[in-house]
Amino acid sequence: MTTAAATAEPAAVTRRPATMAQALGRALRDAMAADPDVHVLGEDVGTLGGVFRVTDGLAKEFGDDRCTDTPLAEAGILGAAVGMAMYGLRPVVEMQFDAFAYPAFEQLLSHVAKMRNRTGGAMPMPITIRVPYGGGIGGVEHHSDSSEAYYMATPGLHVVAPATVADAYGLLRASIASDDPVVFLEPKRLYWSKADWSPERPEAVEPIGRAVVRRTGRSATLITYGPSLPVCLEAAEAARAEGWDLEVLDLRGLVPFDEETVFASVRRTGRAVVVHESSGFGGPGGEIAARIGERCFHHLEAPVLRVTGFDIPYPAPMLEQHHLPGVDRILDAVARLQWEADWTPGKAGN
Amino acid sequence: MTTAAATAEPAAVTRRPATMAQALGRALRDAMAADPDVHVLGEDVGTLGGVFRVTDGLAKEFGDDRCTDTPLAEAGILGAAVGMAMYGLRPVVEMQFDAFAYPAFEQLLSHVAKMRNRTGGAMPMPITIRVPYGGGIGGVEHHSDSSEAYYMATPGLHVVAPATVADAYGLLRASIASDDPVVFLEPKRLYWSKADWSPERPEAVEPIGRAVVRRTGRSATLITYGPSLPVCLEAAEAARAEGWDLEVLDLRGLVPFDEETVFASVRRTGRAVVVHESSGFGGPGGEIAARIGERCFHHLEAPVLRVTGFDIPYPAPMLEQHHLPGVDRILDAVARLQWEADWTPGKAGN
Amino acid sequence: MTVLEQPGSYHPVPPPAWRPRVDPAPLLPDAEPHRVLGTPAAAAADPDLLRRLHAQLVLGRRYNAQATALTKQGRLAVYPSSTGQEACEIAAAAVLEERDWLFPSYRDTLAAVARGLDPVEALTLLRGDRHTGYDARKHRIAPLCTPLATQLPHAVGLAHAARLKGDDVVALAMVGDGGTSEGDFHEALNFAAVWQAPVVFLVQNNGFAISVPLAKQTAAPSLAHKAVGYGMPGRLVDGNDAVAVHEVLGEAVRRARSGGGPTLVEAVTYRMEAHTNADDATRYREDDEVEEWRGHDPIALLEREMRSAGLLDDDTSRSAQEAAEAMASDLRERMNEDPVLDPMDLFAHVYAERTVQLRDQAEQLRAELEAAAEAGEENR
Amino acid sequence: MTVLEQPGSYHPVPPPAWRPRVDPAPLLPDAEPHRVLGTPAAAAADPDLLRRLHAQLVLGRRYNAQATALTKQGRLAVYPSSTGQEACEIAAAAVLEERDWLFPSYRDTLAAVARGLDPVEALTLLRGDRHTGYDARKHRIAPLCTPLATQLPHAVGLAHAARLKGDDVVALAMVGDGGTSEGDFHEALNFAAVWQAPVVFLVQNNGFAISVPLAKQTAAPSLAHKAVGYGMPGRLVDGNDAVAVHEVLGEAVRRARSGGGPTLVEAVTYRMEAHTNADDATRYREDDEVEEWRGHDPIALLEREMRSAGLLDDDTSRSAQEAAEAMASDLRERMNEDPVLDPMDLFAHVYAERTVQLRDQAEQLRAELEAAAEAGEENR
Ligand SMILES: Cc1ncc(C[n+]2csc(CCOP(=O)(O)OP(=O)(O)O)c2C)c(N)n1
Ligand SMILES: Cc1ncc(C[n+]2csc(CCOP(=O)(O)OP(=O)(O)O)c2C)c(N)n1
Ligand SMILES: [Mg+2]
Ligand SMILES: [Mg+2]
Repeated sequence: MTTAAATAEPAAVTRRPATMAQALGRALRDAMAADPDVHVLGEDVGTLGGVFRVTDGLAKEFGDDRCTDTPLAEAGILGAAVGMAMYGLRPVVEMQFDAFAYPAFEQLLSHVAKMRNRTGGAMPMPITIRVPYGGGIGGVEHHSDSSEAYYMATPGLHVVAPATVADAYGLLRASIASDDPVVFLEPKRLYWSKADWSPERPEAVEPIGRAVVRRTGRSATLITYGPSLPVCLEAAEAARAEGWDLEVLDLRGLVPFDEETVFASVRRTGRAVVVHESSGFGGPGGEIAARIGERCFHHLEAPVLRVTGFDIPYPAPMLEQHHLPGVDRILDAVARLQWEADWTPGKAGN
Repeated sequence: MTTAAATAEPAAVTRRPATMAQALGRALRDAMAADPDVHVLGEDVGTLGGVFRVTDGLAKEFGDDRCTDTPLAEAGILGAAVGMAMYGLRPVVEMQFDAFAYPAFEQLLSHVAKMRNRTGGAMPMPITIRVPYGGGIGGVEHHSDSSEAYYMATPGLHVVAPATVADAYGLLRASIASDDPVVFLEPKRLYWSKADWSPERPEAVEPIGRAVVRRTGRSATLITYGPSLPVCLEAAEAARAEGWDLEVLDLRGLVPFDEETVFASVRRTGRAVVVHESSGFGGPGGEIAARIGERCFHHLEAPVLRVTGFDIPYPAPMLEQHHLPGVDRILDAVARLQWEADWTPGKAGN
Repeated sequence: MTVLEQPGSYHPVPPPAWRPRVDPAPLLPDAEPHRVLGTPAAAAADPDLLRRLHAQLVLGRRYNAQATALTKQGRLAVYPSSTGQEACEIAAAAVLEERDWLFPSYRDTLAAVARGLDPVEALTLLRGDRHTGYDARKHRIAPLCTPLATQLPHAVGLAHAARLKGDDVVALAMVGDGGTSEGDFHEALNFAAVWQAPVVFLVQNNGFAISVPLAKQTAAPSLAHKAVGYGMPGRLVDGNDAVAVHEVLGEAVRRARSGGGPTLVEAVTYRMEAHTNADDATRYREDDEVEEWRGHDPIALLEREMRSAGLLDDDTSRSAQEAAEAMASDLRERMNEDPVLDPMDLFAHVYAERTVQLRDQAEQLRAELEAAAEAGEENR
Repeated sequence: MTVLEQPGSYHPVPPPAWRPRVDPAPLLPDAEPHRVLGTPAAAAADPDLLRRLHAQLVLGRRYNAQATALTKQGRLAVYPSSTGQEACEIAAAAVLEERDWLFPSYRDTLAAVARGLDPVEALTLLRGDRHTGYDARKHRIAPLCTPLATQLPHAVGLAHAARLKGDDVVALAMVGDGGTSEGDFHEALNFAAVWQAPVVFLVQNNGFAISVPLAKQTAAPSLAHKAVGYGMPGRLVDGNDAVAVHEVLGEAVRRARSGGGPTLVEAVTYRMEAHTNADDATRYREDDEVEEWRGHDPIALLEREMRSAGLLDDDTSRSAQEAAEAMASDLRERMNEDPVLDPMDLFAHVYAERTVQLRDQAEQLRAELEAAAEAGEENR
């Protein structure tokens, strides 16, 4: 499935700072240029270029029929995309915000996720559903949900979440190229994050479902994805002062789940902390920690801990910093990884 | 929150076989009789008495305004229930089948679950959402989903699942009495399960969120709820032949999660297997296993294992027995709980 | 400065942005359902069409009876009969070209059969050995749809896609009266009208959604009156008059094909049987009503017309019956064979490529099956 | 036996089950939006009402300007202005009794303020210190609703509940033109009509859903034409004519109160500002259109009428302006105070009783806050 995004190498490539939003837009543009069956649809994606401007310029370049402002109805959008996919198109749907994907859940769970299976493989659903997700942007209620738990619990969906500018491009290209439906979670607060990156020679596209070690370390593994990656990297830097050499693993999504990379890292370090914004209870961290517990049992020097959003509805903007997993909370968790050789169960009872 | 369902004790109570469906119906009846604010609404709940006959007789006894056949629209039903709750009623909503609750997910996630929080406590949502769920009844597609992962990942909801006739009554009464929204998962294949039970003196109602040990044992703990309880009890019986004395724990739901009871059991037995019908990946078992791993780490003699449905869309009726966790699969898992004192990591790599 | 003194011209009426783009009058349905049979218009009907519709109605009735019988023999898990609604079912198939698409609901296996699908394939879902029992792409019949009204946006998207690709394809989507209450119905019709997609929506108003009668489902003058709210024509037709349904649907298909956009057709009919074999209709309706509708039976209506026009002699009638019997006995026979199933199929179509986790799970199941087979061998 | 020979009587037309329960004609909106200002009917309007509406319009305009200014000062996270739509906002509040309920969308803080809510409370959500900034039950104003159209079924349920309890309560629910495309709009209107619930649905058709113009939202003759599809009256009104909106809504409220069921009102208006302060309207619309609508300004329309009727002298005008200024400066001042927040509130209202897990998490946050406070002390 690996696609070389740019085959001919230009003489000189200047890598300039680009934002994640720009890289995503470029991925859409390149995918549309490469394949006339790729269609973008959603609310405000055309003339306006999307509320985050990710689809800026697409309607102008490819016309309203390729990048379409739909009526305001998410089930209708996704349902129409299902029909388009039945006819052989590769729709890319934008849900304006995480919580506004909920009206489309019946279409997602009962059709998009199941159609290939329902039809014995006759009707694959090469649909990419872009969902700007997560908090940290001061959004009022219903604008900051981390909804990945719903998606990952739904067999038939892929769940992808980029954390870097280069991955935003590469993973979105790979998702659009996938013959299966992908829920593509775009961390809102990283839209404006920048990296040196060249639209003329974007990195080669890796298949989805491959985790990557963003920072090697020996003491413990931080496992994360999407918006929490920069926080984990910052925590790993800060941890050096405490004498901890932390490995940071970017899952780049949740389905397919790259257990090989995860297990290899944890077996090496013997300790792991899973970090994500989504609520802890019933969130992705539970699955990850359980899987590590099951398959790396004898390598673990300490329980796998989780640093996550609290088990509460997403808070109002002025309180969100208390909810989001931050550097201090991650370091606190690392400190609780039973570093003393003579550690015995304390009052926590574990 | 404990409510004595029957205060005056009748002279002689005959306990006759009753089905779970009958006990649920009785709970609705008694709740409606006790509180005029309790209203039942849904598709076919009135004249027909529900497709599973749980609401049979309610419209006749309490009138169409108390037990209402609504138009066929789940978001509308739940949305209307939200408005009714705003006005002080206690709506009990029936979703006809698990997958047909999906159209109501936006109302559920963005309003029902969040309303108390959104309004600083001014607008609680005492809504009970009854969802006939799970497989094993030979239902065609979309009629056998185990959707509890979605509910448990949503802060603000309670998630309750009875496994016995007595609990069906008691937990439904408690759920209706709760000032918070409860997703009440009724295991379809246990609707016709029977127990000696007296509608004249139904057991006192326990608060929701209390797990119960259904069978004590010393070798390992089977942790389950809803439709898998009878399977686990059967497995525990069968395990005696292999020399295993299994404890069986009925969670009776997922939120609130009774970690005290779970941890106490696992710390005692040192081994645990979580069993449920829902898919494994991203399913409830991940949260449970992770939590045990985190808090019972030094008590565990073996990894916490999970026996669950496969990570696939629910299969067609003729194949469902291969998907559902059965006695053999549970015993296989128990056998893998590293019973040999000299156990060392094998090819599985854990 | 008061607002009045602001620069710029004064507009006593709202500027034209809001103005109707279409005249509502032609979008409204007639007060009475369109009928042909038993009216003077019937004389103009093509005799060949009548004969074809008749043969299909007779076959459809027999198909329904046979499928219901198969539930009693345990050969179908469940069957939602379209007895009494055959005129809608067969007309829906008859108006489509091979390149067109049909989007049936769970009740519309007969429409699929009338379109040429093998009845055994049409009934596979309801037998329970797999989900969709036919190649949906090959037959251009979307999977039988159970979640109500969710197939309607699919039909819109497919028709829209075909139009964008320059293909001359119409999609016809079927839904029940109950299904019109779902949000997906609304969203689909709105998308269709805004996109002027070549879709025809056929609502079979059979009076009930399981036990819930139409009066508890809607307060509208008719379901066809919903169309004007989307800016598409709404048509009301006697759903038991096969010729009328064929005419109204045919016209809607032609309009769609010629770029005229979608149409909503409400066919007034009646579900003669219970919702499915598992349902008990006596709990919620009177026999009187059923009997009344028996007098408006689609086959009776057509036969009366054909006899009076001299188009139906005993021979024709007999040969229609014989064809139906042949289909039924073939169906019975083939449905009595146990389907051959491979449990490993559970993992075959979840994704294009199996995930690591699914590979592990497939291995687990294979091991279990092998162990069970071995145990079986030993016990022999 | 052919079907024809079956026993029972023959019904050439479908039995009456399907028949319209209502005459569609009175449910259809007029072709032109109802207007009072600038027409002879204006002469009959109650002068007191005009003065009240005028004072509120002026106040509303000032409120919108002030709230927008607060976004520039970083005192509001975001503000969706109702400038240009004030007539709808204030009329919606004016037609309700205290016991009635208002269901506003995110754009309708002005309606809440016009109903008597403290503007600071109305703007709390948009400032960002908490979600709903007022006691929704006390004020009978449902929380400002962001997920589009989801408030509509709430209004139906509440109105229905009130009626079941024998209370004389009407619910008025507000939604935008874009919101009418959502499934929840459809389901809510259908429930309301079937239940004959005392609800009024007010659609402010302001021409846009963020960047999407009405023509891409619907192909209907008007949004009010959707009403007939539910069996309720649809009314079209000039949304910038405060007197006309007041009249149409007032009539709908009276109908609801007297058991006549729901009404759908489409008010034709225009969003003069961008969607919110964060939006750039120049990307999707021409200044010409905006200017045209400036000539149909709700305040200008009313002032012209009042002046020609001798109802608006400089004194009245000045005192309206002064009241508006007083409100604005009070609002500015109070919004400039930093709200006092307690992070521990995060756990206060998730459930009636905290779960064990939430107790643990609250303890964790408390410890963190204490540690941070201590660290702060030490650093001083
Ligand atoms: C979304 C959804 N909700 C509920 C159901 C359960 N259900 C199956 S058929 C049915 C009644 C449908 O009535 P109608 O649309 O009139 O079609 P008919 O059965 O009369 O053909 C219901 C409620 C469903 N299949 N999908
Ligand atoms: C379910 C849902 N989808 C998308 C959005 C994002 N969104 C916020 S406002 C808006 C446009 C609404 O337009 P309209 O209903 O006409 O109301 P207006 O803003 O014009 O008052 C959109 C798409 C939302 N809030 N809710
Ligand atoms: Mg029906
Ligand atoms: Mg608008």
